[in-house]
Amino acid sequence: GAAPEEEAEGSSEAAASSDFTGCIVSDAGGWDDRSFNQSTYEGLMAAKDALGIETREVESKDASDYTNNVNSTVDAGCDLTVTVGFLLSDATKDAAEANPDTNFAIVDDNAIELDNVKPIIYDTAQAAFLAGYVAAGTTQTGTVATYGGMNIPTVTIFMEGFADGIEYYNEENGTDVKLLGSDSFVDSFDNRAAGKTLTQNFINEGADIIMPVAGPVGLGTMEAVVEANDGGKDVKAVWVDSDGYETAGIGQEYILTSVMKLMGDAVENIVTESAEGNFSAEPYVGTLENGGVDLAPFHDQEGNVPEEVKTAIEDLKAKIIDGEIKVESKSSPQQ
Amino acid sequence: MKPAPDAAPGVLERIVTGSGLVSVLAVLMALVVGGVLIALTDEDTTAAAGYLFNRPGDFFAAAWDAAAGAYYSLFQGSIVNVEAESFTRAIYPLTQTLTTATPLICAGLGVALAFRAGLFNIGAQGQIIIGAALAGWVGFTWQLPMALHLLLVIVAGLLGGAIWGGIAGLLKARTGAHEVIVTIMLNYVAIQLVAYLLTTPGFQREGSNNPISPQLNESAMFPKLLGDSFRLHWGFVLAVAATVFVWWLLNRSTVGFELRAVGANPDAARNAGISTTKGYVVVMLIAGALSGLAGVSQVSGTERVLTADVAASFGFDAITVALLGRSTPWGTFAAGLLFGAFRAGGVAMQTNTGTSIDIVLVVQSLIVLFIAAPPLVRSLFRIPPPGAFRTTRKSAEAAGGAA
Amino acid sequence: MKLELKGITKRFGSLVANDHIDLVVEPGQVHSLLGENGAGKSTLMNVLYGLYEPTEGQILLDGKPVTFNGPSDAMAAGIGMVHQHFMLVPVFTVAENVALGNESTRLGGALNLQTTRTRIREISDKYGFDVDPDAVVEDLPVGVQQRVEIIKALIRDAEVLILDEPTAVLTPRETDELLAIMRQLTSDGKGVVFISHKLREVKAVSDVITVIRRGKVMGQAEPSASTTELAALMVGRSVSLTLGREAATPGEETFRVENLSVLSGNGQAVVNGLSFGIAKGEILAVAGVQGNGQTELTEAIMGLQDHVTGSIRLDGRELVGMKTSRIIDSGVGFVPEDRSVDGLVGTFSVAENLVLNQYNEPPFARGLSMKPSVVAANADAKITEFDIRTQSAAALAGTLSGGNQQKVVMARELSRPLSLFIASQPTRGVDVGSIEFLHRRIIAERDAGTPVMIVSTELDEVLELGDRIAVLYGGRLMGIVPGGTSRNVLGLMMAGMTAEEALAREAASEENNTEGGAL
Amino acid sequence: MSTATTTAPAPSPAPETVVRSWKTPILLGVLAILGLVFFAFLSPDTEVTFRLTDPEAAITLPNLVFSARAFGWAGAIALVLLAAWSFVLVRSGRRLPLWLPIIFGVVFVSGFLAWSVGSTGNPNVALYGLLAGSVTLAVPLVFGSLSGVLCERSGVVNIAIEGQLLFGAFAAAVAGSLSGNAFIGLLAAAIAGVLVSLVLAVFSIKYIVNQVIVGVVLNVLVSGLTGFLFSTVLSKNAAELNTAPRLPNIRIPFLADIPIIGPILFDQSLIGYLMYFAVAAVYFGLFRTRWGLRTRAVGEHPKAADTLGVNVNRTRFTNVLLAGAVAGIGGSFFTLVSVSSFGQDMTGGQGYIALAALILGRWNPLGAAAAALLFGFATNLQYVLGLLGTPVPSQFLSMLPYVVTIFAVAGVVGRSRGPAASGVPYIKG
Ligand SMILES: Nc1ncnc2c1ncn2[C@@H]1O[C@H](COP(=O)(O)OP(=O)(O)OP(=O)(O)O)[C@@H](O)[C@H]1O
Ligand SMILES: Nc1ncnc2c1ncn2[C@@H]1O[C@H](COP(=O)(O)OP(=O)(O)OP(=O)(O)O)[C@@H](O)[C@H]1O
Ligand SMILES: [Mg+2]
Ligand SMILES: [Mg+2]
Repeated sequence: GAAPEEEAEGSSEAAASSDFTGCIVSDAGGWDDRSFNQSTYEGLMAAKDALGIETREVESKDASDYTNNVNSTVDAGCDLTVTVGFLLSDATKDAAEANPDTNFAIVDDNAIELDNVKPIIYDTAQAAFLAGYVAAGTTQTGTVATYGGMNIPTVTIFMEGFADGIEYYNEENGTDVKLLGSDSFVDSFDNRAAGKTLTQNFINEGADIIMPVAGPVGLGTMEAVVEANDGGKDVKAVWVDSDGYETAGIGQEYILTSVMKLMGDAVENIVTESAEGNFSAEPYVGTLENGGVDLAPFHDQEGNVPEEVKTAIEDLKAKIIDGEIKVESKSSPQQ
Repeated sequence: MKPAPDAAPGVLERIVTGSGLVSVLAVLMALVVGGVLIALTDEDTTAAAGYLFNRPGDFFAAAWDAAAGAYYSLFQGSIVNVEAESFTRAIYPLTQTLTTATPLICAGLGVALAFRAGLFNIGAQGQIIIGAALAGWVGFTWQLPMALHLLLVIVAGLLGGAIWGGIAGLLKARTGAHEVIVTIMLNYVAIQLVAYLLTTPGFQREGSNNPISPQLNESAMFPKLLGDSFRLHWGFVLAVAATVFVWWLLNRSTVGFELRAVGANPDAARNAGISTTKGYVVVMLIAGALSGLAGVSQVSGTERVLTADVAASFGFDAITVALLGRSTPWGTFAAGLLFGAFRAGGVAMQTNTGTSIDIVLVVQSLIVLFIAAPPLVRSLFRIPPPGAFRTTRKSAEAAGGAA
Repeated sequence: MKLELKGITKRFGSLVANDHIDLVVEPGQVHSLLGENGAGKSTLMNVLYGLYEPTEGQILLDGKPVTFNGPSDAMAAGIGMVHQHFMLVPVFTVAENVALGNESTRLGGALNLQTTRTRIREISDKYGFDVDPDAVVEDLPVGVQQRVEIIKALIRDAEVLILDEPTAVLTPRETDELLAIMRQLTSDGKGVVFISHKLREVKAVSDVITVIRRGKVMGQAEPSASTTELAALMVGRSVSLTLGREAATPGEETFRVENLSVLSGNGQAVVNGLSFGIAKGEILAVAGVQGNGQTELTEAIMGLQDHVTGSIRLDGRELVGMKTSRIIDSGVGFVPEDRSVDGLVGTFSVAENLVLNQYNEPPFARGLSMKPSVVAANADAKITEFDIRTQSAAALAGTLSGGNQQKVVMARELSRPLSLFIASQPTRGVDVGSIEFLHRRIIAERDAGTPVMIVSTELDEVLELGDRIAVLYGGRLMGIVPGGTSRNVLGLMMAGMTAEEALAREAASEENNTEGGAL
Repeated sequence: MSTATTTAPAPSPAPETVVRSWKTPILLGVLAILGLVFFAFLSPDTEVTFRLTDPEAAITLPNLVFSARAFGWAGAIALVLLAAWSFVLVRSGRRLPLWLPIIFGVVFVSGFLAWSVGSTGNPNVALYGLLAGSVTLAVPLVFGSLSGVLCERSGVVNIAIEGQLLFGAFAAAVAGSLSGNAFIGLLAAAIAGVLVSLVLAVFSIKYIVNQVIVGVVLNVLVSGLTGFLFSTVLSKNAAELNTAPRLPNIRIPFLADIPIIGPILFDQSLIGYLMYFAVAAVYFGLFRTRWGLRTRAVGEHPKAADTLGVNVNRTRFTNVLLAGAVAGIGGSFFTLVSVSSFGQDMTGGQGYIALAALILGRWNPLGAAAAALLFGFATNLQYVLGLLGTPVPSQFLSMLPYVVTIFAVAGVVGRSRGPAASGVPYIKG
């Protein structure tokens, strides 16, 4: 390639580039978790591109890093540090107390009540409820399944919402759609082979729609789904966190829908507000109403979802938003 | 007539052939390899590599910047932050190193001790977890006066670790079950056990169902060693005490004599009336307790809460620490400090230069490999082997004697 | 094939193990090498067999110089070796051991053990070996294991066979059989190099004797030379092969074994119904070929065996069921037969080894704390008293020569008040000078009124020390005979005859005045 | 020579006592009591259904349907009888026949299966899927433990299995993605495994560094290196570098339709078939060939092998390298068969489990493979029970494979010894 001009610097950076530094600290899952670390990260990057701010990204290897990492962003002069996950709650709280002039936002935790900490939480069960309804209305075998990476609230909230949606469908339509695996966990967010085998077990037990709530382990499910379809079966998956049709990278044609937790947008907004000097410690709760959680489009599966289900979903969504239907999960964020 | 003891090796000889030099070179080599990796994966460097033949200087400058920048941050994050405004901030990194080193030293001692008794304890991870769980539980449920509470927390941690280690020792002694397997399996069991406990109300924070315990009561916490601006706590002093204790145990106590004998030659130990089975149990109890102490330092010193991830990877790093320290107490202590520095500095390196902290693992393992193979380092740097001078001198003497 | 060594020198660092050695082995001859421990015999043979590269010198076969880069070269050239320590894989069958390194294979590398089995049977029949190719080696008696070693050499068409101390582990009878085999081999035109410390055997079988001392050839000796002459040539001074000593004055019998049986892990009785006693001030020498239950007997007394029945009483106390540490505390001194494995911790210092079983007692420890200065002082004293040749008390025991290691163990066990002293192979691997010293210490212990039990496979030592001699065979007591009983009788007992039968036969043969075949 | 008319000693009376090992009877007794309590007294009063074939399969078998209670009682009584029989045998000093523990094990596992499935909310399970999944989960373990067998049989302890698997997985993903060819990925995985082995061999054989140390450190090194490259290079160029093509399943017509074993044996990926081949080849190689004889000799008594002209260190070197290739191929299973991209530390400690399988299998390729399968079975059983909805908390289900291993190692394997010279460096002279 050709050598760049020597004086390349300074020209391309937006003049608008404020001296604002936005930082992010992951939990042990890391950036590539295809889950909340990743989408938070992408939100910050979007803000960076839009505003031309400085960013620093700190990935935690394990729990012992949290305090150090959060402190290191303070040392590095970050104006806003977004920390990801309830495990960083104590570290964030300590750092926020010690540095009242620095702002923080924490994803998936609302335990901190400080003027410089903004909790970002999601009522994921609302969207998962809709997904459960769609799955129940679409299944051919009358059996659907879900499993989690670990038995923690941010995971189980998907599974519980999903279960409630199925139950609601059964009540409404007098059907008996079965849910398998409401208590299944692979105890890992890495072991994709486990996700694949578990999914095959589900398929063997007759499930034809499976929702993995396990970050990258879900890719194992996609492998199993693709294989099953190649083998002549008709099996679909429900993706979580982001629209799997865009992000999963494999078997997207079999993704019925996705339970989206749109952290990227929220984070981008919060960073923008903060960079503009409008930081507030008011908790952000993602709901169907504010679009923080949502059901993804059906994409290739459009034709497989019965029309009456599609209309019912719109109706349900409206009812949830105006509070007519309450989706309550024991894992829902307590406010 | 007793043969005269060998004259002490000369100073020059010690410097040129000494193992100190080899160790320094080993660390340097590991850093160089790590630096090359950092440079090669650096974006500026790869960009400059695109026009390597047009302006090779750019490439090397970029490579140097990447590696040097990363290591500079590593240094700043682990020893002293020369750019800091205040003295407190400047020495903060050093205290971070000591804080991080604390569990590494304690658990490393546990691994080293077992190693000296001929047992390969891969179970420090599980022992830390169980120790931390028990200590944490005592710490956040009980209400007691300060000193007593902390004491009980420590005892609980020691006990938890000792139980977990002791199971492996007992199975080894009673059934001959291979301790490597048992300790690995017990690690997994410990993780699951604590994961389960953290779903029960007794271990969860009030009003939350996240798998995270309440913070430990103030009375159960290690006091800060240098005031509140540093995280360094009295757990580090305990780690030093543990090192002294293990040194005494191994080199000055009858128990240590037994353990070493069992480790070095179980047959001779049995013939001398030393029970190998008892030895296995005792050593695993103590080793487990030391790892449990690492758990205590985490839960009631550094982290203040119990989570499923409380042991981080300290239990596995402890193996490398013990190996690098050649299973001697002070060697383990020093290795723990070194690894603590890497861990603490790695954070700053990542924040400031965006270098993935995994590089620290690479450098650490290369150090252990190179230090373990002095002939390799010697041959690379053409250092004469130890005793090279001595042998010639001796044969000269022999020749003289024969004449 | 005529084998010649010319000017062979082998150095280990500054140590000259072989110093310009010349040697000729003619076909059809048994050529014996004599020399004290560490003289360099095994080293020379290892050079000859391609295991060591000589520092200087030449090997000639039928006048042509050869160089061996490894044992395979030596084997290909027709040299076979039976090592001092058997080189057999214990978990392999005879056929697998024999085939190793010389395998015949079918297509694709698959082993063809059938041809090996056939050849083993052929050789076995020719020399009357009686070896089952499919037996697992670790289950075989040592005598048979040795035949496997010889088969290994013969199957590779060895023309010169090196036997390094092959008789050390054999019964007199097995020794006779081996000597017969050697004669058969030489009559087939093969050359044999024979190394042994047992002068009688050497005299009986050799055609030529070469004596080596400190790595140098001291000269040749006639097989007709007397044993004292040979010993003097070996050691370089005249050696008194017998120790003048006072007769024992036995006192009260304080140690009594009654109906003792020990079972091995797979349920075989390795010690079977033994009963005997030892009085204060008396040495009972236990003779027998290795593997006849001596090890298990001593270990049973020390509480080191698991399946023990019967009774062992010392000063009225029952030892069976007691822990080893308690047995040691009750004053039993024990020198195990394999010092480097059972008696010493090689990576411990000499000082630590000298307190290996007293480390937790005063004056070496108070409570849990050891007293290094006392341990060191004790070491200095013992090093002087027992003339232990070591660089310092802090030197690692593993770096000491075998004889000095043995002295460390003896020093440890003999320097505390004892109510019973048991020593297995007390002078194995120890040179003549030190043997004399150690024997004197053992007798001094007896004279101090301690019951002493010596286990030895060396008849010389048994005869030297035993006030009474017990012979074990197959885990049973063949009888207890008085000290000084003739070698023939002992040899017969070691081959499984009871004392009465052996004595009767001895008497009969003396009466008939026929010549005893046994050496 | 002596006239050698040795009067043989009088035939010895049978020794009064016999060594009795009570370990097995006690273990069986404890298990039988557990069986009685759980399978019988606490048996669920349900009908369990085991489906033997996929309803859409070419050949279908009827489902196995029986009462969990009746089966539990029958099984428990059989267990008690077998345990009692073993007590009787040991008391009378006879050897336990090999079939006894085997039958006991089979009865116990079926009893456990019936009981545990019966206790779930939905006692109806696809047995064929349970077994096939077990095999799938076991594939990398089998390769890993074979790698261990090859190393240890030649006298080198291989703790680095984890690193070999991980590097194999990494290399397969990268090479496969770059070339777009899964076979190149497979080859790269083998080479990557060999590279890890090379370091192990050079350091432990040439520089005589403690083998355990090298192994442990290599695992850290590979984890760090792949993690570093993953986060700096792979994750930024996932499309080019971390999207490996997959090795498809190769279905052998007709044979694959055999109920239960068909899908396991004849509907596998290339790596699955390679696994069966590798187990057979290593077994045959070790016990029936010249190479195997020499390898075992070197692992048992290197000096003896040396005196017979076998080059000890070269034998070890080649074996360690070969082992690396085997484990590397096993690692490629993660990225070429299981899923098609590499993830940080994705082998998740399976190398250590493989080490356990190796010891559990007593250093025998068949035993190691069987132990790996047992582990795969325990893991998949845990998944199946979880999805059927058992009352046991999921964390305790997750412990199942590990607890089973501890029991197996303590109760069954015990003091079994590995190759005598394993872990001991050979220094010539
Ligand atoms: N590999 C070695 N390295 C250093 N020294 C050695 C080595 N092998 C033997 N020696 C030394 O060489 C000398 C000769 O030993 P060698 O084994 O040949 O004696 P030997 O005559 O066979 O004695 P023995 O009668 O005890 O068998 C001894 O001093 C021994 O310690
Ligand atoms: N493999 C070896 N490497 C280095 N030194 C050795 C080795 N083997 C023996 N030595 C040394 O060689 C010397 C002689 O050893 P060896 O055991 O052959 O002596 P020895 O003549 O039998 O002595 P002793 O009379 O005490 O039995 C000792 O100093 C010993 O430490
Ligand atoms: Mg010697
Ligand atoms: Mg010799």
